[in-house]
Formats: sequence, C-alpha cells, structure tokens
Amino acid sequence: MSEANQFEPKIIAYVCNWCTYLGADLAGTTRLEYPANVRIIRLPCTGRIDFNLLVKAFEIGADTVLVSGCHPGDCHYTAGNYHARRRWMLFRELLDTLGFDLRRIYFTWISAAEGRKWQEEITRITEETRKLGPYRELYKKNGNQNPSLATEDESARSALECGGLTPPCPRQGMDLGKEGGVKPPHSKAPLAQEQKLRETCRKLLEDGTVQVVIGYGAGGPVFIRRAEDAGKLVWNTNCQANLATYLKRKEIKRLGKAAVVVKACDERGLVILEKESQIDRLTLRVIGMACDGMGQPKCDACKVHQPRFADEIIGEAAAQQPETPHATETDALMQMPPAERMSWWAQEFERCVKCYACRQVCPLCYCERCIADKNRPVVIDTSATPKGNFAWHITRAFHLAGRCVGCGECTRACPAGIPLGLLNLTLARAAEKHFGYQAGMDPKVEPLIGSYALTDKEDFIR
Amino acid sequence: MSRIGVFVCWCGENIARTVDVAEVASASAKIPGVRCSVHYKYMCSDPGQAMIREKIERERLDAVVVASCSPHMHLKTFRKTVERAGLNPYLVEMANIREQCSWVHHDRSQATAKAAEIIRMSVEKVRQDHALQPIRVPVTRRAMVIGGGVAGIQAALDIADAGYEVVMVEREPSIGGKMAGLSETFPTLDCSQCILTPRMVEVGQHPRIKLYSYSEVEAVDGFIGNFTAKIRQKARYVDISKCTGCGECWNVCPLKRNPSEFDFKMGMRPAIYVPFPQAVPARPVIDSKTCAKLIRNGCGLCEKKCQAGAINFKDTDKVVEEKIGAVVVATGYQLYDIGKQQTGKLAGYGEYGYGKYKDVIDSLQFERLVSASGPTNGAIKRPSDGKEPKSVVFVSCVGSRDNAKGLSYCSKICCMYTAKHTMLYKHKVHDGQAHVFYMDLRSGGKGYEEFVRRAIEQDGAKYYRGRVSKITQQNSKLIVRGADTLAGTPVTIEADLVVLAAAMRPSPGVTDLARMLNVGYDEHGFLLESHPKLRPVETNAGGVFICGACHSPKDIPESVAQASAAAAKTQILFAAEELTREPEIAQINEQMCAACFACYRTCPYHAIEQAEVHTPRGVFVKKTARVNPGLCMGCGTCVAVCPSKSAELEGFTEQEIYSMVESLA
Amino acid sequence: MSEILTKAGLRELAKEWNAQGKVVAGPAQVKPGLVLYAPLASADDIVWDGFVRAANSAKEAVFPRHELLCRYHLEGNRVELTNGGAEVAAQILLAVRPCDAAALPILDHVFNWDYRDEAYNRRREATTVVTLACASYDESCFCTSVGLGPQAERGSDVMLFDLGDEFEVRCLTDKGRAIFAGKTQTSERTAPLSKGPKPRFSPQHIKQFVDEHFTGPFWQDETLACLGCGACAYNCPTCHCFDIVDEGNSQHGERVRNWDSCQFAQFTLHASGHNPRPDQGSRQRQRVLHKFSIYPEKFGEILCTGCGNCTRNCPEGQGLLTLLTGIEHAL
Amino acid sequence: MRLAYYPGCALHGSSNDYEQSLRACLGKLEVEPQEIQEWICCGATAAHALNHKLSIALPARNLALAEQQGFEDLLAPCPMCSMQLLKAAKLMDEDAGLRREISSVIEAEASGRVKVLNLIQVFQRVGLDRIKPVVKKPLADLKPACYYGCLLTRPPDVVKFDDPEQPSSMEAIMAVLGAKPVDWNYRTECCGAGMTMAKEETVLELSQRILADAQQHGANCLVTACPMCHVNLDMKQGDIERHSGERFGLPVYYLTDLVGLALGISAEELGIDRHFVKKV
Repeated sequence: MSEANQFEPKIIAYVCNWCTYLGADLAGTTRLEYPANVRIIRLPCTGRIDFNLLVKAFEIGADTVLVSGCHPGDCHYTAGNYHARRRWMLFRELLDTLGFDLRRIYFTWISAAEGRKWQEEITRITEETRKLGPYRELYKKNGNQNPSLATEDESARSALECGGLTPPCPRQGMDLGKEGGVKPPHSKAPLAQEQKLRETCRKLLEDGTVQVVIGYGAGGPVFIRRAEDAGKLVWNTNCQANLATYLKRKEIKRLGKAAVVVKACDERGLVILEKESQIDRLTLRVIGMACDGMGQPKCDACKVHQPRFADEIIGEAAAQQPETPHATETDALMQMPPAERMSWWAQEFERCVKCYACRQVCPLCYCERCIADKNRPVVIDTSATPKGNFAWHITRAFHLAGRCVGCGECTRACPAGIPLGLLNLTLARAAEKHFGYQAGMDPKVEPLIGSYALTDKEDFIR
Repeated sequence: MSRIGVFVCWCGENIARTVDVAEVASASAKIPGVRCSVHYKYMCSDPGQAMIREKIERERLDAVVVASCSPHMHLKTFRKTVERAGLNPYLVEMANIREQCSWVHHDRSQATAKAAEIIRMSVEKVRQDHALQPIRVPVTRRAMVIGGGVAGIQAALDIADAGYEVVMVEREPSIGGKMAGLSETFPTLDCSQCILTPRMVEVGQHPRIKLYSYSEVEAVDGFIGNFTAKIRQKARYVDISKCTGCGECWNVCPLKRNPSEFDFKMGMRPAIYVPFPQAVPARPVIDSKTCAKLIRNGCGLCEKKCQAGAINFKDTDKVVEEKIGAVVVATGYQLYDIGKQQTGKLAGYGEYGYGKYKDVIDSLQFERLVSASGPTNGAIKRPSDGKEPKSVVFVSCVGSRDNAKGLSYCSKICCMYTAKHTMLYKHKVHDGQAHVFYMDLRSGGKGYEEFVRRAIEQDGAKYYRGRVSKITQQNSKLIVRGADTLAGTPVTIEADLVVLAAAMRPSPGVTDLARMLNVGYDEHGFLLESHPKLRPVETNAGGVFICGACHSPKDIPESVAQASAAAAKTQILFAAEELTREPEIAQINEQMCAACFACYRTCPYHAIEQAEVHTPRGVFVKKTARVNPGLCMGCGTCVAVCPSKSAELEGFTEQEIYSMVESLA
Repeated sequence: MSEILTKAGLRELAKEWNAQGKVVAGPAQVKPGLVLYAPLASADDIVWDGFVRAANSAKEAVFPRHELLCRYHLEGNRVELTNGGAEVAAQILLAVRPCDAAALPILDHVFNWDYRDEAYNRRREATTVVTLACASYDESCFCTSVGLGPQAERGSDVMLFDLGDEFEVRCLTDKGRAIFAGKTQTSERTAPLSKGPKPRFSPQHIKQFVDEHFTGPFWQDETLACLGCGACAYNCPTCHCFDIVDEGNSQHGERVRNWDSCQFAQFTLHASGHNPRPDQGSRQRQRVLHKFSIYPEKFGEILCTGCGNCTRNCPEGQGLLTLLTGIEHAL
Repeated sequence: MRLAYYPGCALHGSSNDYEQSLRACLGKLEVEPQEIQEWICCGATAAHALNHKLSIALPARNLALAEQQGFEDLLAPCPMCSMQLLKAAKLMDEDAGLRREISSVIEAEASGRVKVLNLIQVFQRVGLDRIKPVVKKPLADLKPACYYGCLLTRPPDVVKFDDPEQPSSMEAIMAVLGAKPVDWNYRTECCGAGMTMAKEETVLELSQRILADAQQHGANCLVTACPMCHVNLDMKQGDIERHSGERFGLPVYYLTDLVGLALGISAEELGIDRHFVKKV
C-alpha cells in the first residue's frame, strides 16, 4: 500500500447556486455515488467567487480546489461566469508564476442537469489528487538549512524559532542584478530639460494655474508652492519615484490644485487613475518628462519613454531604447519546475516584513482601507509568515491585474530586495497575450477587469 | 450569534441510513456557541417544525441550523418556521446532508464525518448571518410604451384596460406603424387596416392612454418603478387641440407633389398632410422641409383657410417630462437598404438595380401598391409607366441569410408575405404570372404551410429554388437572370415588375434608445431579452420590457402575443404599490469605497450608481459607488471585483464565507 | 596590551559555536547590493566589509517580526490554552554594528518595566553580542549625534576591531569572555580611535522643539513626502511597536505578536472611525516625540542609535535625519 | 508621374496593341510607366486553379521586385493581373505568417508598400480636371458603351474599386473626353474569356449579349480596359456575327485609345489601325 492510497484528500469546491449546486443536488436525488472528500461552498454565482477564496482554501490545507458554475450563456445573472472566466484566465497565470501546482486547481462548468458530470468530476478530481498526494510543497522552500523546518506546521515560523532573523537565500539563488537600496550613480543632468521644467513650473505657480507642483528635489520628492522655489526642482537619474502616487494622498490633496511631474511610465498610471475616477484630469496639470530610463531594476519592464497625454511635454526621448531584460528573467523563472519556482518565491518572500512599502509607493494602490488591513474577515494574515506573505503578494499583484503600468516602484521600494515587479509583469504579459491589452497605453480602451468577451478562451475549463 | 440551535433531520431513512445522526448531533453540540443540538425523524413535518419553534423559545436561540436536505428544497419552509417563532427568517442556514451527503456516499463513517463538517460550516455561517428585512421600492403605476405599431398598440391597450395609465410615444405623425400600411395579412388574407384601425381608434380615445404622436423619447432616468422620461414633441405647426381634422388645409396646399413617407414614395402628399386617412390622431402636420411658408415665408394658404385657427407656423419642439414605473419598447423594424452601397458590412445589391430601375421595388412598396387605400387604390400599376405588370418576379432573402453582403439571420416573415404577394397579385391580375426565387421555404406556423401551398397550387406562382444574379433592363422589360438549383439550370425571366423581399432590421436609432434604457442589443441592433427561454420579454434593465420586431424579426401574431406578455409583466409590477424584493443583495460601505467603480462597470444589471457623499450641510465629501436596491439581483460580481471589499453581498458576506472555509481548517 | 584573534581563527571559532548547537548570526549578502543580518550556515557566509551596515536591524534576533504567544482550543464552553514558547537555542550575533548592539539595552527597558516579557527575555538571555566596530560611515549615519560612535561599546558583550588580517578582541562581559576564553593571544597591536560622522543635531534641541511645537505647520510641511509605509520602523534597531492578533477559527487557533508601526494610518484608528493621528504629519511627529521626548522621560534614554536605516530604507529618501536636521535648522 | 509597369503576358503578346496605345497615351500625360525588371507570370492562368501557394507566390514576387526597384505605385493594365497582385497583397497583409512563408519562398519580401493600380485609377491619379483642358479633339460623335468586364470591380473586397455592380468611373472619363457614354446593362458581365480555349460557343454567346445590349442602348462603340475582353469583343466579333446572324460592326477601343485620340494622338500611333473592327 503506497502512502497515497491511505491519504484522504481535502477538496474544497466553490460552486454557484443555480447550476453546479443544483447539479450536485441532482447527483444526490439520482443517487450517484462519489468520494466523500469534497466540501461544497455555495455562492450565488461564479462571478462572486473571489481569487482570495482560492488562496484561503489552500491556506487551510485544501489539497485541491474546484471552482464550478453555469456554462457560458446559462448564467442565472447573464454574465457572472464571463466575468469570472476572464479573472481566472489571468489568475492562473499568476499562480503559475508563483509555482502553484495548477493540477490542484480545477475549473468546470456543470449545469443543473449534469448530476452525472458532477459525480464524474468529483471522482476524477479525488482520484487525481490521491495520486498527487498531500500539497506539501505549498509555500515551502526546499534546501533549507534550518533544522526547525523539519516539522510541517512549524514551518510557518521557521527561522524565527532560531532568533527571528531570516536566513539569506543561498548564493546560487537566481541573481536579479538588483542594486539593493543603492541608487544608481548620479548621471550628468540633462540641463536643458531641467531648465525648461523649472521655467514651466515657475509660470504655473506665478499665474496661479496651480497651487503646488509635485516634483523631484535633490533629496527626494518636493512640493513647490512658491514660484521662487521652482529652482529647487531637479531632473536627473535619481528621479525614479513615481510621483503620481502622491495624488492619492489626502495631505497632498489639501494643498490645492496640483501639477505633477511624470515620466512616460508614470503617465500611464495617470491614464488608469483617470479611468478609475481617482483624478480629475481637468484640474490636474501634468508635466511629462521625456526619459531614457533611470537604471535597473526600475526601468526593466519599461515600454514607453516619451509622454503622450501630458499638458506640457518636456524633452525628446531617444528613439532607440534598449530591450527590457525583465522578460528574460521571468522566462528563466518559468524554466524551473513549479515546486522550485514556489521555493524560489518562498525564499524571496521570507524576507518580507510587511512594511507595505510596495503598497504605499504604488500609485494604483489607493483603497481607503486596504484589504490587508481589514479584520472582518481576515482575508490576509497580518503575520509576516509564508502564509501571510504569499497571501499579501498574491493579492497585491492581482489587484493590479490589467492595471499595473510597470513603473517598477514596488521593486524599487522593497527594503528586502524582493523583485515584486515580476508578478505584475506576468499579469501584464498575460493581459497582452490573451486580450492584446496594455494598461494605460490607450485611454479609450475599457478596463480589463469588469469587462469580458464571449470569445475569452476557456481551454482550462472542463 | 452565540445561541445557535442545530436540528439534524433523519429524513426518515434517507439520511439516517448512512449518517449517524445521533453522533452528528452530539458532535455539533460541542461547537462553541451551539446551545442545543437535536435530531428528529422529519424536521420539515409539523411536529419537527413545532420542535424547532419550541426550542427557539425555550433556549432563546438567536440562530438556527437545520441539517437536512438542499436549501433549494426547504429553506423557504424553515425560514417561515423560525419567523413564526419570532426569529428573523434570514438567521436560518441549511446544512445539506442529504442530496450532497447521505444520498451520494455509502461508507457510514465517512458520510457521518462529512455531515458533521457540513453542519460545522453552516454553524459558522449562521454565526455571522445578519437579520435582514425585505427590500421595498415604491412603484409609479404608470407605463410608457415606446412605438405605436401593432405591438405597441396591443401592449398599451392591455395595460390601460387593466386599469393603469399609459404614455404612448410615437415618432411618426400617426400611430399604426408598418401594419397600417399593409394590404392584407397572411395566412387569412384579412384586410390589415380593417383589423388595425379600430385598435388605433381605441388608443386614441382611451381615457387612460396619453398619446404623444410625432414625438421621440429623449432621455430616461431612474430605475424600475421610478423612471422619469423626457419626451420631445416635434414641432407640428398644427395645434391639435384646436384642429378639427376637416381637411381644408391639405386640400388648399399648393405643394402637393411630395413623396409620401407612408406610401414609401409610391404616392404623393401635400406639404401639410395626414399620413393616411385613418390616422390617429387624425390631425395634419406640416413638413417644414417642403412648406413654402416655413422655407421662404411665402404661401400660408392653409393658415388663411383654417377656420379653427389651428395652424401655427411659430410652433417649436417641446420637451415634456413624464413619470412612469415601467417601459415597454416596441420600436419595430425598418427594411434593409437594398440599393445604395452602404457603410460597414452591409454591401447592398447593386446588381438588382433597385433605385435605378423604377420597376424594381421592395416588399413594403408592393404592399402599398396592392393596398385598397394605396396610391393606386389597389390597382396594380407599375411605377414606371403605370401599366399593369403581366409578369412579376419576387426575390426573397434580399439581405437576409447573406453573410457576404447582408445579414446572417433569417427575416422570418418574407417567405410568408411573398406567398401572400403572389396571391394578391394573381387575384388582381388574373392573366399575370408570379415568379418567386427563394433559398428555403420557411412556413412554420398555424396554417402557414397550407397558405404557401395555396399560392403555388391554386394561384400558380412559379417557385425557383435559387438566387437572382442580375437584373437588367431591356426596352421596357426587366431581365431577371437567376438559377434554378433544383433543375440545375440558369433561368432568365422577362419581368414587368420585380419585388425584393428586403431583410428586416431594427428601426433607426434603437441602439441609442437601448443605451438610454441600459438594455443590451446584439450585433444587428436587436434588443436583448434577459433570458432567451425564461425571461423572453424582460430585459436586464429592471422594469423595461420588449416586444415586437425590435427584439427580432417576427410577424403580426407573434408581435401581438409578445406585446400582451410584456403588458402582463408590467401589470405584475404594478399589482402592488411597493415592489418587494429579497434582501440578499449587494451594498457598498460608502465610507470605505475608493470609488474606482470597478463594480459599476461590472454589474450586469446596472444596479450600481456613481454617487457622491455629502455632509448634512451638503458639503461634498467624496465620490462613492451606491447600489440601487431596486435593481440589484444579488449575484455578487461586484464583491469579487472590489479590491477593498467595500462591496458586500448580504447572505454571502465575506465574513460568512471565510468563516465557513476556515471552519474546515 | 590587547587580545587578538586572526580572522581565520574567528572563522574556526564560529564553526565551533555552530557545532555546539549555537546559532551564529551576522551580516550576510542576500543578493548583490543587499546585506542583511541573518543566521549563518557557516561563518564563511559572513561579509566583513564593503558595506556600511545591514539593511535590517539586529533587533529581530530578540524581537522577531512574528512570534507565537499561545495556542487556543475551544470545545463547548471549555477553553484550552497551550503556551507557544518553544525552547530557544543560544545565539551569537557576530559582527553586528555598535548601533545595533546599543539598541538592545534600550529595548530591555520597555520589555521589562511593568511586566517582564517572557518571549523577549528568553531570546535576550540566550543572546551574546559580538560587535564589530565601524570602519566606515555614510551620509545617513548619525550615531555621533545621539551620543554613540563607531566604537561605542554599549550593549556589546564583545567588541571586535578590524586590524586587517586579525581582530582586536575586547571582551566586555562574562558572557563575552565565556565564548572567547582561551581563543585569543595577547598582542601589542591596538585599534586606533575613530571619530565617525560629525554631529548633525543636538538631542536636547530636538526635545525642546518637539515639546514646544506639538502644533504648528512644521510637521505637515516637512512630511509631505512620507508615504506612510513601515520601512523605517521595521528596519529600526529600536522601534518596538507590536500588534497582537488571533489567527484561526472559532474552534482553535493561535495568538501571535506581529510588528506594527506608528506610521500606518490604521495604527491609532479607533473603532468609532475617529483617528487621533489623522495624517502623516502627526504620525511622524509621534515618531520623533516618542524617540526624543517620551522615551527619554520614561527611561532616560533616547530611542535612537543613529544607524540611519530609516533613511536608507525609505523609498522616498526621507527618514528621521531629514526631519531632525530640519528641526535643527528651524531653531 | 513615375510608376512601375507590369505588362503581364497579354500586353507583350496577343494584346501588344494595348501596350502601344498605353505608352503613347500615358506619355502624353507625363506618366512614365517603367517596366519591372525580371517580372514573372502573375499566376492568373493555371496557378490559382491548381496551387494556392503558388498563386500567391508568383504575384508576391512581382510586388517584391517592384518594391526592390524602388517603386511605390504599380500599374497592371490587365485587370486579371491587377486582381492577382491585389489578392496576394491582401492575403499577406491579413496573415503575417503567410507573408513570412511566401517571402522565404520567393527569396524577397513584399512588405505591402507597393500600391497596385488599374488603368482607370492611373487616370484618376492624373486627375480628370487636368485631362479636360488638354483635350484637343473632343469625341463629340462617340457614344461608347463602357465595358468593365468581370474583374475590374470584382471581387469587391479584393479590388475595392468603384461600385462592383453599377460602376461609373469609366463613364466619368468618357464625359471628360466629350463623348456621350450610353447607360446600358452589361458593364460588368462576363465576356467568356475563361472559355476561350475550352468552349468557344459560350464565348460567342456571352460576348454576343454584350454587343447586342450595347447596340440596343444606342452605343456606337465599346471601350474596355481589359485585353481579354478586347480579344473576345474585337477579334471574335466577326465570328460572333456569323454565329448569331446579327450585324454589329461595333469598334472596340482600349480606354487609352479614346483618351489618346482626344489628346490628339493619331490612330496609328495608338495602334488602333491594328484592331479588327474598323471604324465605320
């Protein structure tokens, strides 16, 4: 008897109330027997099934998760399953990048008439999960020197048991060429651009077009409120921060009508912010700076260098821009087998202390109350444990699905040097692959999440 | 909820056979917060329900879990039960240990263990449940019918006869729509106007129907039960309140030769005119584009002639507001534009010479030609020289079922009216010959197939299964070249008149109206029903119903039936002063909402509005999404797309769902 | 006269400690350009120089970011509590900076004044601090402004001074002597004195200013660039705010202690929705107030060792020093 | 105006009178058609029936050559050729993969930059308003029936030229020349060219219809822009008359002939004297 045979999988099924739940009922009324491993959670519609629920299911020890609803066209609420399908398409890509075992996540359409299909699917899923065995690899790093890791349930606080310090990832770990917190060397400032910038802002303040200019100073962001201070503005390769993020801050809003200095990548963020009604483009003054890159890793995923929608555009970006290396890194990551990939991320995330710098610097993280700070219910553990950290980074990344404009601030801000941008990049690439969608490139395009197409592909759904 | 009662049902042997109910009950008793946990043969039986009520009272239970069958089976039952014991009906959960446990497993120990877990999940959920009150929305019991064709007329009369007020809006100067212009109708060949005009008059005289003719809907705000419609009354230059419809004006009008819209340019009308004798309202309108007075301040004869002083050249458009509770859309159809090269996918049929050869006409023009009240008083005379055509070719599927140049769908009625045309023609021109080119004969319907057979067998219409490739003119003849695919030969017919059965398309501007009403429409512009089988006249916009050809090509009987259905739905909505709905719907935590409006974009029912929060003094605080309880259907898609979970779905709150999942840890 | 130990010797010694089951932690390169304090598989992994200081702080060794306090289990009306505190292995913090070492005695106050914190003290007692005096500093360093310096001994059990191929070893406590006993040779070589950065402000001025300027535009104006993340607090050797939460379901779970930061908007948010520190200005003020006024008043010590980690880790290049020099100028 | 000229087999063979006329006429309008070096078959004849890839590769090669030789516009006076070229261009525009494949086959890339023009479009390029003033001999007594044939306007989604069923662009040119084009039915009917070799009666019947309809609508000549049509209507007119027993005697001109005549070029220069049906 192999161990897999005694092992009783824990399977959690999120099903919609009108098709699959009734399908399961029908399996009952027609007495179709199937393994008793599945626990059914009834929701009104697949449209209601949030990705966090899948994560939570694994957190509480599910070996396999099933999501099932009405066949396309049959949704009781006409479109819920279409919305869900599109989200799943993207979410699977994220999980894949993180090294989740996709064989443990099932999506099916099961109608109220398909009691037989329900029986077959549950039997199949149970069998396949038995073969896979318990989901031990979840959030685990292998090759860990720490003895206290041996015991499964303790892994959560692994290194902490030996004194709170996180073990470093082994030297041979993937080298992302990140310059830690160290800023790239101060390049020769493009003076002409800087002069023009100062001039423009002085005018804006003088004629009272704006009350404050959000720009770059020698020691970081500055908020110029008097024309004579315009000289404090600088433009050089240290101007990495995405100042658009300040537009969301109450402290800044209080200062009155603002002008913001943006690079082309930051500007893409403004497009999203406007679509999501976070900024009023009529009152906001946008000063776009042509930019040839601020160095690695900030500009790894950069696609744009010349601002397009700004009120003022200063400078001309070089026509030829270097190819972005990020892609190759993701590819390298995707070369690894899933378990190894997860182990790699586990190692990275282990350094995460939940300082939320990634969230705070992101111009598109503007919720009044972040889901990570909610405690009824606790969707994301506040603890900086593998569980809590994975949950957070999955959520952060997916909330930016079809929104992230790749400004690279998250990676830049992380004190622990975690290449968070990779996750967003995965989703950005998925969006492009599946929907030819690029966030913030075209103001006319409908946001990716919240719209759907009948043609969205569903080869991963049975 | 800390005083929870668990009631495990045996369902006779159905559950008890495979699930050890006693063990499950005692296991459940150990769950924190569970005050009592009992099992009984039939929880749904009277004694079972009595037991639940009795426990609620004695143990002062504040929530109940019934572990028995599927909630789809008995949830309503047990909600009533606890309600009678004074507990809010939404504080009941059902643990489905029959359909999803005892009936599908045989291993007793496994089934028992699973049942226990299912109950624990339900306990955790009920612990988080909120007491909910049903939602009530006031209803303005007054309907607006858009479109005064046969469908609109039927709907309006049904609603009005049921005792509710109706506002009818018709774009043209008179109601009646396409049907008013038809000659006779298949399959009975009864005179179209004879059956329609009485209904039109009814509408015109009905005490509860307010008719806005020559008017268009400009905007519709609000939601189910509470719409406000802006209606533009186009300048008519005739004061209908004064006008007696005596007809002096259009008799004196010197500009008599303007192509008549009603006759599809087959006849002429003066600059001031009633579209047709039986028009409702039987009041004229002045065509501002042709009237000499309005163009260059000349003429003005009609004004001088009018005893009632009803002519008013200073007339302007007026916009009026109407409060209504439901909308019935019956905007009907128009014909595919055969002739000219059209924009987009539709290519037009230049090879048929429509618009080039006078004697190539479309089916509605032919209707006017054979109509007793038509420009020729029913005598079939061809447009070019007024001669009686001895040979007529009817071409069906012009624009229908043609992906290359036209529309993919079948217009459904052409086969029938073409057969009708051949008959009407034969009945009037006995020595004439009708030829029909068709793709397939679609004559499903009561007496339809027999009707077509009559056309072929009694009235000797010649049917060719094939398409027409080209129509040319030779002297005064039209040379129709086509194929007879059954005989496998090319066919050339020298015709005196060609009638093209053009495809049916939704009326112009219907998509704008649809957007106004938040009603969906397909690639062709036909309006979308909420469910193709079960909600055929409802739309996803609550309180908006559709009927007639604006939904898809259909014939008169179907349109009328659908109109009555829409009317019935409207009456159901109006049956109560308040609309009562299940409280398990979404709501937004407006304090937390970041106003990204992902939910607004996602909601399939447009139930979410972009709103603003103000202080009691009216100072703007912030933007927020807001759920309209009248429209929300409770799918919860908004919750899934809300990053901060400021959207919640009552009955399936985050707290409830996560508690269930975590109970499985 | 001094005690010395060759670098090779120290590496050997560290291996011994490992062999004895002691955990040896020290600065290790996590990835290019990023050095963090971390437990070391072998002393070879330690990085001695080429960086100013680790990006995190050594406090994690005694005050982990996440700590299990107890487990609970409910059944019916009975509640079972089991203590979570596992045995802690003896640990040696090797080559930490003086600004890390100095933080430990400062932290001792807060974890012992009214109630003796088991978890903290368990780790603290199991810890021996072997400090490596600083050979370099950068523009973020300001230890000298808070009364410390590159060679400050405060909080260290042993001080190491880099002499190139060998270390001068100064054992300051019995704990320290215990681990170096008999491992060092006597020598003539002693490390030269080094001054470190010149002072940037005076703590007295700061206290005076914050006490006098609780209100006023200063705080708002000077903290506009702050985005309210916890990067500064979480990498600060002295910040010690925490939050206690229960993780689990209604039947069983754990009570855990996690770091928290006064820079988070929710930190002081009341259930009512009212927030006494509604903006970043008041939160930054609180931070300075706590470090330079409240803590000194309560425990007689500044809650800052001038390590400059707050500046180095701030995404927007802010940090205490920016504010403090700002205050110095304001006066 | 400089543009690439793709004669195709016809204009170098049976219909070299067309080329003569074309060069003479266009020359007068300062249009210099430069023959593409090393042009090959357009793939119209056997290829498109037998081998789809080949039927794309052949025209693609010609397009590529034109591109290499630095042309932006390409005149293919034979509608068959221009349709083939346009079809290839269209298919490759729609399918990048196909473009890659074909490019590798023909060892040259047709990027789609070259624009293919038929004869009428060239005159439209020149501009009717610029032709009008230079008309020396208005063709006042001419009542031409403009014959487009089957390919000039078809398939519409490929050639995207004029109204596929009711074209009028040639009439517009005729009007400029002072002629009075007749309104007739068979503008775009098939002349039977496809059957020339296989079943000549068909050709004779179809062409007869065309001539007959032109005559009935009062035309005193036909004008065409297709070498094939010209062969059938002009060369075969005698046979047609014999076959149907009708008398037509309708001269059939190339579009360039009439433009040329109007511009004052002699019939000989235009090669009209080499036509079979002579002017009456």
